Amino acid sequence: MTPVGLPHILLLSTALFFIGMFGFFTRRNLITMLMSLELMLNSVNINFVAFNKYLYPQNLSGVFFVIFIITIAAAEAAVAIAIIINLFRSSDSIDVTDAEEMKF
Amino acid sequence: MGLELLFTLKHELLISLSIFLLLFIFVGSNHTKGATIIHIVNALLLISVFFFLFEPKQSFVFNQMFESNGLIQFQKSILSLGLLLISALSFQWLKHHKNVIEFYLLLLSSLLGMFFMISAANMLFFYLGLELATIPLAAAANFDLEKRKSGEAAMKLIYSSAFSSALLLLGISFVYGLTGSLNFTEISEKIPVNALSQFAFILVFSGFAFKMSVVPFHLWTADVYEGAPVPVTAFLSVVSKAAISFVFVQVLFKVFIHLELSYTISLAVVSICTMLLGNLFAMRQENIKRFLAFSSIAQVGYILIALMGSHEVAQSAIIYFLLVYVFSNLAAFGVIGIISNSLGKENISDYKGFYQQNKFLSWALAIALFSLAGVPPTAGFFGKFFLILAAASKGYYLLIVIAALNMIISFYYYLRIVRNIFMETSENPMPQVLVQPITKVALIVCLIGMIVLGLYGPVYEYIAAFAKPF
Amino acid sequence: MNLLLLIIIPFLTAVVILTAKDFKQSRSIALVGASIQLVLAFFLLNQYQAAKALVQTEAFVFEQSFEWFPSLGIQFLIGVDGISIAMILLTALVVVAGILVSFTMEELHKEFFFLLILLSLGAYGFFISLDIFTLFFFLEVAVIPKFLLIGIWGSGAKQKSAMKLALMLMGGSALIMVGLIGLYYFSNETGNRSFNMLVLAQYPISYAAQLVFFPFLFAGFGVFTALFPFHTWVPDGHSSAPTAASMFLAGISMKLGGYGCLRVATYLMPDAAVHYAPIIITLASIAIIYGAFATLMQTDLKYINAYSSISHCGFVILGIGMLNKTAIVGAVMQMVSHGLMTALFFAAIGMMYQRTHTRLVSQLGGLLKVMPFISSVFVIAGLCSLGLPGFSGFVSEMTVFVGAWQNPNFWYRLATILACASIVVTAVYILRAAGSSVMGPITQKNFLHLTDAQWNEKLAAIVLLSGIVIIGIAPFLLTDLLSSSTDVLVEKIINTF
Amino acid sequence: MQNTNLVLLTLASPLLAFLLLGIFGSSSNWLKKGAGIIGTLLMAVSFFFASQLSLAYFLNQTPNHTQQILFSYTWLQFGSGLSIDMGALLDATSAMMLLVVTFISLMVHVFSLGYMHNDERFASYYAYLGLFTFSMLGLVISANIFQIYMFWELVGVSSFLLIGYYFNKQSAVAAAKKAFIVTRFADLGFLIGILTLGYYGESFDFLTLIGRLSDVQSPQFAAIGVASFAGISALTWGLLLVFMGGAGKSAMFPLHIWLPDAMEGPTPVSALIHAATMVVAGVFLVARLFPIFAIAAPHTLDIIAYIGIFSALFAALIACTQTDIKRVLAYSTMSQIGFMMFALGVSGYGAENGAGFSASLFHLFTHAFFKSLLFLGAGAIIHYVHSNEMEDMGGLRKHMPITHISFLIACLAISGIPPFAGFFSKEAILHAAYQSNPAIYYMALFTSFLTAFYMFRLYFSIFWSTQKAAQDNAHGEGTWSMKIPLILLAIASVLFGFIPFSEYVSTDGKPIATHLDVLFSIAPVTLGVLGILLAKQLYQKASVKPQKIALALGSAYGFVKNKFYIDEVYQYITKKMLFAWVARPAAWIDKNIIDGFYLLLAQLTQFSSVYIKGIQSGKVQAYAMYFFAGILSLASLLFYVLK
Repeated sequence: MTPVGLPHILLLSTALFFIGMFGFFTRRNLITMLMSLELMLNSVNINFVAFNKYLYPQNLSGVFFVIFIITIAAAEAAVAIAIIINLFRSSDSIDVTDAEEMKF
Repeated sequence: MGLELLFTLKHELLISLSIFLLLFIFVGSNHTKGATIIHIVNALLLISVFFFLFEPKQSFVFNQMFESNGLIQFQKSILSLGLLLISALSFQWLKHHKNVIEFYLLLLSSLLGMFFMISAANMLFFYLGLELATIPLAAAANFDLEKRKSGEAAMKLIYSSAFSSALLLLGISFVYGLTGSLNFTEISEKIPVNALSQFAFILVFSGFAFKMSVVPFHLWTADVYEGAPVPVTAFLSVVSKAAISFVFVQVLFKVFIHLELSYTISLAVVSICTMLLGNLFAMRQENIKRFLAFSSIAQVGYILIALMGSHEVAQSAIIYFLLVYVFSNLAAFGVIGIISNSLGKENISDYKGFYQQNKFLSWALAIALFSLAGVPPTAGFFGKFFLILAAASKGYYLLIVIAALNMIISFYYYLRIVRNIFMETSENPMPQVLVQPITKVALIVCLIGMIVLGLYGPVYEYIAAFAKPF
Repeated sequence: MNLLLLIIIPFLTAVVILTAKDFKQSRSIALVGASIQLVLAFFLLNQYQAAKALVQTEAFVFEQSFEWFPSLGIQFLIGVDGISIAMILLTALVVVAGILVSFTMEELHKEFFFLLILLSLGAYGFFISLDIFTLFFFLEVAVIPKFLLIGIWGSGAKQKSAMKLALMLMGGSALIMVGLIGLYYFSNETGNRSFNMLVLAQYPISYAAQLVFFPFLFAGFGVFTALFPFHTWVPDGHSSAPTAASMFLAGISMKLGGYGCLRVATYLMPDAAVHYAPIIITLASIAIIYGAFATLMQTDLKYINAYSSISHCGFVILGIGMLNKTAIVGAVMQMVSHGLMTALFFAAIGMMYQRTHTRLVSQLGGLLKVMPFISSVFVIAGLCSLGLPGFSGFVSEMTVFVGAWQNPNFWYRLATILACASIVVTAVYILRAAGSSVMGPITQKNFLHLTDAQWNEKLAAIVLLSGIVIIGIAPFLLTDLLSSSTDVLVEKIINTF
Repeated sequence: MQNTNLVLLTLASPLLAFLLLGIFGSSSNWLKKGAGIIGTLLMAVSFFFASQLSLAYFLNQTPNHTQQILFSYTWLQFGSGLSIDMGALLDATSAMMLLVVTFISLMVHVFSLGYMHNDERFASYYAYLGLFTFSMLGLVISANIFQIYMFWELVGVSSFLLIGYYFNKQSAVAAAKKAFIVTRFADLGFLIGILTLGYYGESFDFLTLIGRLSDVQSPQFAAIGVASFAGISALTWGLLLVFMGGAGKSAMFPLHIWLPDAMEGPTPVSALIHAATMVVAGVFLVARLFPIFAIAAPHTLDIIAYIGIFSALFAALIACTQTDIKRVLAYSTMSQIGFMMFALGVSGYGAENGAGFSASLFHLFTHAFFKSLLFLGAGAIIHYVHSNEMEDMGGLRKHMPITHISFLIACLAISGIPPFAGFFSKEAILHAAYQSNPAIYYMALFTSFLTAFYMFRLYFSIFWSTQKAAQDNAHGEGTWSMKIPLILLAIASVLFGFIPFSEYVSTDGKPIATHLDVLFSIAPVTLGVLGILLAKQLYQKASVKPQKIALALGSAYGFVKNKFYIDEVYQYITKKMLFAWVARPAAWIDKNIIDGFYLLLAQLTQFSSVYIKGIQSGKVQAYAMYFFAGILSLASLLFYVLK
């Protein structure tokens, strides 16, 4: 049994990224879309950590980056949810297809 | 050391100070009048505008993560000026708004984020700055809480920007994987030229492209511009775009210098798309904010072709163009904001016969549009000419021809509005609109800026003096 | 003489107009400003001749240079030679006349005169520029006033015409811009980059580069001077414009293009000019003969003059395309002559329209009886247009013909013959227009109560007319002025051959 | 006084009249009233100086009449060594022309005092007359071929103004336009001819040009002979094109169609311009360049001769059928100019060979007097009966005795009856023709028979025949100002034939002795008398005979009466062909194709703008997809381009 190496992890993160992206493209619920986005960000986190661990173990910049990403993702989610709430107030819906008023 | 740190971080410190001031003194105190707050913030911003004159020298702080030099300080001043003008131009709207403090808190935070972003010498710092600049804007876009369009705009902005952040981060992670470093200088030294690095570059590029509204990453722009309140739209369109363009120049010329061929090809493709689509969409718009959104997309196309030219000319041309763009676009948004706020009219057809009652506003809007179109004697002419001159410096004449053709299309739609203002007559034209004195001053500053920046050569020379080989 | 005055005075005039209180004030300010400028133009002529007499040199005189964007090698460089002085005089005359015929403006008078003066400022700046960036700057300065003048104060389908004009002229500018940038980067590749015309002339760009960029510049300026097939803005633009704007457009603005074709395109890229000469000449001949025939079918007086302008400006292009001294002198003379003549024509048409409220040939008739002065002016303008000796049209056209005939190539000769033939067609349409509008029986009863020209209109006509007649009777005055300056141009071309 | 000053004064006085009356005539009441007097006085001054100059030239010189350049001033310098020089060339031809033009013009000025005095635009009329006289004088003294072209055009425009003098009359305007445009078309040829000759001769100056191109040794002659187009040498082209200009002004077939219509102008104008002076400019032009024609390209002279005789015959035939008296006179003018033209055509160069040349100019000289007399007489008649049609006249000899006598003299003169002036000049022409080309001679003989016939047809119809009712005119025959010119011209028509013309005017300036060959004269004189008798038979009394003959001739008569349908052919060419097939399509193409192209561009842009609007669908997920698609396509582009 081969040890888990960088390619495996990258494969995982790629899969995760595209699952997130697929979710973002197809879900209609704004909250679910937000969750899909988190998935994408997390896959990036995995990337950073993996690169740090396997390729550049001498410093921790990748890991630090991940911490910041997590923080900012939280902030982003907070603002996004506030916006969703406001949208829900005005249209009684959190379906993304109900927010297509402006186009062309 | 301490004093030097103070000078290096003077813009950031001042803005932070303003934010704290607002947070701790005014939040919750109901008896402070909106106008007072506005004047205080304006005064602080005015100081920030002139900061670039003091001690503009090269220095690094925060363990080489934060860079400052004369050019960067000048750029920061430009951004401060942008916000100052927006604040002055939307005085009427802000004065009666109950959430004026929150408005400033959001925009000042965003501005602070931009300052960090510009000064970043490290991917982490850049990312932080970028997010700090973006997230408050999503909240600000939703500032008209009761308007549904405003909510939709904010939603589109935050989702699109989160999506683009994810891709940008993926790109950064690849860059990190390839080089093991987040520092700009180190990345540029270590980055290999292979398929993966090019892919990583495209991802990072897309992140910038998103913020700059480059086709095909631009689709959020028009919707957000239309839905957001005019001052926010103005901020998005001018300050935010200028900030990211400043960084883009640095990143392309500094970090990805070894990928010059890749970025040139990418730029060639997207710049053509950007000019063409921006123009084609702008032609057809009825909502004037949406119209300006597309027109600003088309303007970005010209910046992109300049980026393909030789570095010194390109850098100074772009900064100069953005400076001019601040004045021109803000004058346009200023007039539109005044009308939107006092009459609630945002359609191009509403401007028929505008000149009958509002002479000053008409001329301000017309000159702003001329400047955007690049007609002399306005500075827009010089800005655009220099961009194209820069693009030609490496011999991309075909692109110049395409740009020139696009300028004709853009001319059509700018003149369309001028035609409505001056030539059409309307049964019931817009009544005379009261313009606040401070707003008038701001408009006059914009007009002077639009005229003088071009005719008075030393402004460009000042910028050009910063341009140096990367 | 300080050439900056030529820009400063219109600028000050424009600024002062903005402070005017009523229509009378604004028109007087404009008139005074324009008159000062006219005096200045004659003073310049005088000074120029004195300077020439003092130093026998062919270079530009009264040069002044200011750094503008030194890091890009852009200067504000001005100076004049005989050709530019001729154009400046033309501009000054047309501006004065244009203001004189605009004495009955009801609304937005300040804006009107402001834009008129701004337009003239663009033209003056253009003619004195020796730096092609400066030149391009002034060229474009003049575009927006045209757009607004037509769109706001025009008649008929004014908005459409204004749009069309502005877009086509901007298209021309866009082409010019590409050409300028090409010149900038390909000239003097090792030394400092510059837009300075004298430097560019000294270090001409390579033949291959000339072949690429010459068409851009020539076609770009060609749009301004109604080069076939870029002429379609002319009929609509001219006919929709208010009288003064028509005069400016046809009298000055179209000349910017001709001057640019000569001074920028041909002077800086002589090799390409030689290479493309057959195409230029073909287009010019088409414009001349086709413009003339298209005029035959027009029924509106302004359209007649507009189409005839296409035909007449074809002579300018033809003269330039022939690339010899006589033809080029002829081209410049034709510019001056056409400028004066067409302005006079538009002035007369404007005066008639103001009184009769129609410009259709079929509705006019017998005006010579009720307004002899205006009608005579109309007929004289027509006679000048068809090249009657004694008027400027004759000398300029003949100079072009004699120059054009110098080339014994069959196709060149054929082009010349076609151009000559156009003067017959010109006679046909001019006489048709004059025959049925000012001559013939009076068609409408109310024409009988119309009044003849006011003093200001008379003065306007006399100003233009004196220019036409002086050139027509003493063409040597003009050729002496142009001759040495043209030599400089032609020398470069001859070196090419 | 110096000759230069004399010439300048001769030209200056009519110009002064033009400027004075043209600019101030409409505003000053005083000038309006006195216009006729001022114009006439200035004309008299001009005549005085011109006659001094001419007489001095003819009488005080040695028998060899040299060509003198009185002055020359470079007026317009072209770059290539060519220039237009304004100058005065005095030789026998121009001296003679100066005299003729000023004298006839003076007569017309005087006549018009009475004829036009009720006209409201009296001042303009005299202004135009002044302009015309100035231009015509400038034309005849021109020392440069471009100078002559300029005055040529000026003459054309003053003719236009005078024909269209009654500008409220549609037909007058149409006639003026026609005259101008037809001659303008001819001038196109003239201009190209000038350019050709000037280019190869390397000068526009008459003397230089003639000297070079008629010298077989000169390099210029070699150059122009070598250059050719369509197998014809440039010299021939140049000369023929110059002749085309002359043919237009002189109403030679087929460019004659404007002349009959030009009779719409006031009758004294017709007398001046369309009889005596302007229409002979073509003859003058050929005479001016005669050495080149005769020495360098004699074959061109044949063409001129045939065109001349054909026009003469053609016009004479038409003249027999016309009923408008001015039109009859117009066709007779055309016919007589045809005589002059073919006389030049049959002439050679030098000494006796040049007899035709002298004869031609002699006829020009005499014709000027009797033809203007005819026209002025016609003017007096029209003044009296208020009509141009022969049917409205008849039996006028008692009412207008002076007119009658002078008209008769003129008719006799034109018919070539001795001892009137026309006899001598026509005799000389026929003699020259006989010696060089008998075919032309016989045709000319027949034409002179026709001339006598149609002139006396006119004469008898007007003055004899039956008296029409409406002729008891109160104002009588006319004022003295109208009668004096008639008398003077009649005297001239009688006496001037006796001038030994060829001793003064000849091809090379050397006098040719005049001689009268009585035997030779029998044929033409007999034919002339026969023509008169035939006319007397048919027209002295009102009868149906003419109609009968006309009926007998059937469609041939109609064909001639309708002027061989030449006008209709022109109408067809211009209206149907040029307008319908060139001008209309040009305007159409301009509006629809060229302008349409730009419109199409604009619409395509608009269309594509609408077409792509679906990209902006409003769906945030679709935006993200486009985003990602953008990344993928950029990436694949890079992979593809950079391997």
